[in-house]
Amino acid sequence: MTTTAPGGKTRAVDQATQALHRGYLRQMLLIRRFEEKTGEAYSLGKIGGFCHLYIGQEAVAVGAMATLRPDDHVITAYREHGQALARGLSARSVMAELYGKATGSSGGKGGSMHIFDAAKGFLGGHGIVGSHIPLAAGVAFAHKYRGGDQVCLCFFGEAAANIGAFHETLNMAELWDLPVVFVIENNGYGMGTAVARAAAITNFADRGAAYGMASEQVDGQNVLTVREAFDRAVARARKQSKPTLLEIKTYRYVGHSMSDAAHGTYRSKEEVDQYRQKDPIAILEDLMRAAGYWDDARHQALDAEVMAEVADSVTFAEESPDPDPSALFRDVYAEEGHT
Amino acid sequence: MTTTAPGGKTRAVDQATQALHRGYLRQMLLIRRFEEKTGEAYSLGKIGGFCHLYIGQEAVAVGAMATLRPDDHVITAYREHGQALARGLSARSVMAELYGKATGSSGGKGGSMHIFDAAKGFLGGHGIVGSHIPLAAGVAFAHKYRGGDQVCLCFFGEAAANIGAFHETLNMAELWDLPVVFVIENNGYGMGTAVARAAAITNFADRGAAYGMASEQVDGQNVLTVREAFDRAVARARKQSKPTLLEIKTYRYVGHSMSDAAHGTYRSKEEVDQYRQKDPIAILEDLMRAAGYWDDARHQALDAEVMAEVADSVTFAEESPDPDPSALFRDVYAEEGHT
Amino acid sequence: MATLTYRDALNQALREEMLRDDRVFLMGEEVAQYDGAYKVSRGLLKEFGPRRVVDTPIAELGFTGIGVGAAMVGLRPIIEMMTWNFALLAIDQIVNSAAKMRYMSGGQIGMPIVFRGPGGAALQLAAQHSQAFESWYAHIPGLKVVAPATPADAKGLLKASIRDDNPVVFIEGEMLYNLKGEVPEDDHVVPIGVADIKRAGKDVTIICHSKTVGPALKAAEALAAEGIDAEVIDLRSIRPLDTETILNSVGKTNRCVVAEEGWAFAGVGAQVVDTIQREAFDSLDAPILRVTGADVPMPYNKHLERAAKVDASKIQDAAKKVLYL
Amino acid sequence: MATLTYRDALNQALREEMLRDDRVFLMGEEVAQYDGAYKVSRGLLKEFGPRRVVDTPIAELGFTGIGVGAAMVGLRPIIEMMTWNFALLAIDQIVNSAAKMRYMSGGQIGMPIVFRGPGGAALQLAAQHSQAFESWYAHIPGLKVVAPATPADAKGLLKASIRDDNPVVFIEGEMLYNLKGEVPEDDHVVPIGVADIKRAGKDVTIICHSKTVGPALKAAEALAAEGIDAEVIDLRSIRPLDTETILNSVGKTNRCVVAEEGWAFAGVGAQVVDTIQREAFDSLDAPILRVTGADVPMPYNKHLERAAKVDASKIQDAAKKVLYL
Ligand SMILES: Cc1ncc(C[n+]2csc(CCOP(=O)(O)OP(=O)(O)O)c2C)c(N)n1
Ligand SMILES: Cc1ncc(C[n+]2csc(CCOP(=O)(O)OP(=O)(O)O)c2C)c(N)n1
Ligand SMILES: [Mg+2]
Ligand SMILES: [Mg+2]
Repeated sequence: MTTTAPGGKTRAVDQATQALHRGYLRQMLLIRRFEEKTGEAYSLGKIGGFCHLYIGQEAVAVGAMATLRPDDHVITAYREHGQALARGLSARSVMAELYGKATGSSGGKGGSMHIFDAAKGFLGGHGIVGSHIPLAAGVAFAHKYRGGDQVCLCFFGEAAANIGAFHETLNMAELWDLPVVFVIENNGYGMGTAVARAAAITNFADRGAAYGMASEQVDGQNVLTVREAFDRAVARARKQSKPTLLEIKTYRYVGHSMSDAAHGTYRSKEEVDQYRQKDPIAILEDLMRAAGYWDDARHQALDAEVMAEVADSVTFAEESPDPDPSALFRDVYAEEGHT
Repeated sequence: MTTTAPGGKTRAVDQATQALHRGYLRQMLLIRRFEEKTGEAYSLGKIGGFCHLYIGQEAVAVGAMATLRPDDHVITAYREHGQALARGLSARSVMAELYGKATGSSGGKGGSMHIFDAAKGFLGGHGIVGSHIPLAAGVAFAHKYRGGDQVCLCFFGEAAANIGAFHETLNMAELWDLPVVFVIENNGYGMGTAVARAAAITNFADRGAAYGMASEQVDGQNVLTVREAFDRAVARARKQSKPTLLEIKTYRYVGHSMSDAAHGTYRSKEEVDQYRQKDPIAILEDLMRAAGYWDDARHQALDAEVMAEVADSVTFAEESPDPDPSALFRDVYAEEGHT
Repeated sequence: MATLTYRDALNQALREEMLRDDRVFLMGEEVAQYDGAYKVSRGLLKEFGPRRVVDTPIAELGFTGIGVGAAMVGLRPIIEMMTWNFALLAIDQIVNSAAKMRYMSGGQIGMPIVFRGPGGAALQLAAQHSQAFESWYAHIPGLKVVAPATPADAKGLLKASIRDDNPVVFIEGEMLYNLKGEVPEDDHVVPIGVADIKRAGKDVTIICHSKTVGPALKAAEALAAEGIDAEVIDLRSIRPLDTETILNSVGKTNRCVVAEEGWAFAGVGAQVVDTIQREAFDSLDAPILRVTGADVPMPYNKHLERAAKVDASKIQDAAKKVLYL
Repeated sequence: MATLTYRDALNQALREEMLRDDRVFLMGEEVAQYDGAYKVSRGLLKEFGPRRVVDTPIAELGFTGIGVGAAMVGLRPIIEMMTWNFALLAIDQIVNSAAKMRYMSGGQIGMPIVFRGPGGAALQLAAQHSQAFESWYAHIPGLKVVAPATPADAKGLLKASIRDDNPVVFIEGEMLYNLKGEVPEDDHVVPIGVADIKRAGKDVTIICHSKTVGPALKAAEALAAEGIDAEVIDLRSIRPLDTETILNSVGKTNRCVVAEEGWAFAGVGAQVVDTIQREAFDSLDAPILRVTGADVPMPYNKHLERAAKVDASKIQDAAKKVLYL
């Protein structure tokens, strides 16, 4: 079997690579189905608050996380269900969190915007735009302080790259050689504002020059391209303790949040449809199909498997208990007795 | 008479130009003598609080202000005595403010860091590093909003270019084509921190690229070079309503503030001495001398004139009354009755 | 009188003041093309164009400062905070620039600016999106702080705020945007600094503002059913505080409860209590009690959230306690 | 016991805790090569090197967030604010990140961090550099707030703060840095949340903290000369507040004055008053009075500034008023 790699060369695809691709596909499909179900549950009032879906951007999280070790760290904004799943949080723990249940990843206290899993190195889920960018540099600072070679990935939207915290942090990250990868998921919009209405330059990778930071613009719809770019950036962090700025060009097929229509006010149906042609799941499946190790039957089997996993997460969330009322006053401060 | 212009060409110097140069020299000398006297008065306890002198950077303010119209605006940080004088505030009103007197430019309420003169379009004097950068864009926004062709100049130090407000403001200024000139006075240090220890790149003009903004690096010790750069930037603002980022390379001969030694902790005496060789006053005088329209006698006469003006400002400040005790509660809110 | 939502009342105020004075403009995230994240500015871009209704990047510190700068030279900006939680990023401009500009310039530089947007909690928005900062801003001399509870007050106070020559922090209630009420048709301006007795009574004074006014009135009804006649005072303005109305009421009822959505420690209620005990010490027949948000970051889970919030029954209980019932 | 300045006591605390625990590091503007803007970190760079004493660019929001991030994964950062006035730029990280991290992560992420630096006014620094924000931070659940008045408390409380697993806002007094006092030699740790009776007395309670402790003690002396025996309570910690010590004192004296450097509206004193009137209503023989900074941005002129500040005579006057003298 052969396939066309992002570079354009034709090469044989070995079993391990096939398995890898199937793995990426499974993760992307899981995210897609999970988010679709989340949208439904939100409409039924099972999930509350603000809820931002990741549909269309799956390849970014999946390609990125594929490069990480278990002891690395990931930190992100409020559009993070997909990133949490890609990082290995179970659908159960994420769905239960969206339901606000005690079994959720943050015990029901965080909700959609604040998914945390310390054991998996998933450090949230932050709701103030840009606020976690310095946190990421702090995590990387700690890695370097301790002499480890872990890496911190930090995801945020292109609109967040206009806020002050971005600037202050990138300067310090480069100045101090911190092992962090700053990932701009440029999906074209910050809420209802198209990128060109918010930023004086629209190639965000160019902003790296203001800090002398290595940077790259990457097609975010092809998970293999994403993976390769992250391989380079993560290696730069891990081996040279140097930061990278990655701008990943992607698109969200849904509204900004559950209260925003997919199109109509700030973008046209045509535009969304056009980007639907670059669906990251279809792109990978086409590639696998062309190389002969994917077909409809396998797709259906995988989809069924993934749907079952999502359905199970919903059952789990439905059946899980709410946090005990006493939880209200717990976790405000550390328990007494310090180190 | 001939002189060598910054461009290197030799040309005749007409009477008007001679007068202009003498005017620049007078302003620079006034600032120098004023600041020396301020330092003395501070040591005598006549002036309190934080006090940051401008000695060494005179050519920047003088070259910059020379390009402005009376209806333009200037806004700056806490190292602003020299800029206030160059903008045409009287030595009396600035010195009286430093003394905290009722006759001071801010009625004695602002002090060294908060010199304001609304009539002269001098909008302070701000003490939080970087905080006035957005204010400048706001002033320019108002100019554009009203359809006028005024310009706003905004001065700040190179260390302030690492703060978030700089980034947010430059992006919006370019995005909205605001008639503002951002002036980085790069004197090599933010307090005791050398530029390379605080910024990942040290050519600050390069940061303009992150916003697609016109930018230029300028020798700040030659007032004529400064003036030319500002001519270009101010014209760009006035005629095209476009912002410019100017990085002016300069040096402060004195400590960061009155409580900081000129050298010893973070820079050497040798370094300061070396920069003393590029004294902006000497550079202009040498040029005038070489062209034959300046000599020791004229220098002495001018210096005496300027010293007298400074001495007069001290007498004025000494003899002026403190603000009335009732002033404590005045100006917190506008007087009743609104527009 | 027309019946309007709180949202539309605010929208009318914006529109009328923009018609009245060309120096007034609106700036913030999503205020123009999107008609506002909460649709408060609906239609304004269409009517006034992009010169006066300005979408910004996500740069709270920067665009707030741009507003302050524009006010320094005589425009009258209205800066929308998508929510007040995000204003923490801009608070340096509000406190260090806007509140102090007139004073530190010796009275030369005016600061006619309004900072407005929704404050406090909505539903299940969790810790970072559910905070009430009234007491913080009211702590600062140079600022005025306003927090209307009804459509009529929303309109009248916003108009007064826009006309005020001082920086005004105008805190709306996201949960109030759909609240309907009668709003006078004419040029309805409600003066800043005047509280409103939303229900007259003689047995106990309940002081509240913004989102706690509804629960307070509900509590008063429940109390009435028990034969207790509560007076409900809506502060409307937090700074300046209408001490006179408060003291008159407590002078009559001798008992008082202060409710607010925010946290207890050094909240608005603490200042109200301080004022009353100082100025009306001898008329108090019981300690003043406060009903506040629970002293925790807001949890996401809806049951926990409900438990954390002020409601009518908590106010009712407190009122009975100060009556020793 | 050694006699040390407040500055050197802080310096000792930093040094001892850095020796004790490699996870502790100091970060901020000018803390390393310059030895600190106020020399609190003198010698630390030399002893501990640039890994643990880190100079930053002027980027309060960024480096505060870097500290918070480092604390999320188990380091124990000490973030120096050159002054607390500049922390307004970083307050989003303190309030929205540090204070809420443990809660919104369901208890998974710890936050052992200290934010420290001088607060309040020094001399003639004018409006933007002369602000006391204790009440703001104390408003926020998730934070602890500490403000020592003496060298011994400065050392002991800083050590406790560094060892605390919660975010602590540690507010020093710039005007106190040169104050000398005895400091215990050994591992001197003062628990957070415990007030200190700096002078015992029976006629009136004066509650104060940080820079108002000196004037309060001076006022007590002057009152003693008039035959009035004042008890002076130094809160030391603002949050948690030592209610017990306060109530015990007022239970005994029945009269109380609360002094603080900051502004009155919703200040720390407002909360103290609220607590006392609620918990000790029947023991109060007079309204509680407060002595606070004037309700204005700080003026530069030294006479105006003096008039704006709390001093011993203002406290003395208030004490006599609550004694109806
Ligand atoms: C400081 C701040 N300002 C505003 C908001 C409201 N808000 C939430 S998401 C968002 C748009 C962010 O866009 P982008 O960074 O491109 O990320 P995307 O949503 O596209 O993933 C805005 C304005 C916020 N949460 N925080
Ligand atoms: C936000 C803020 N952080 C810190 C300070 C303290 N500070 C005052 S001036 C200064 C150095 C600024 O250097 P630069 O911008 O280069 O200007 P220069 O003093 O060299 O003119 C610092 C750190 C401040 N005033 N504001
Ligand atoms: Mg986006
Ligand atoms: Mg400098």
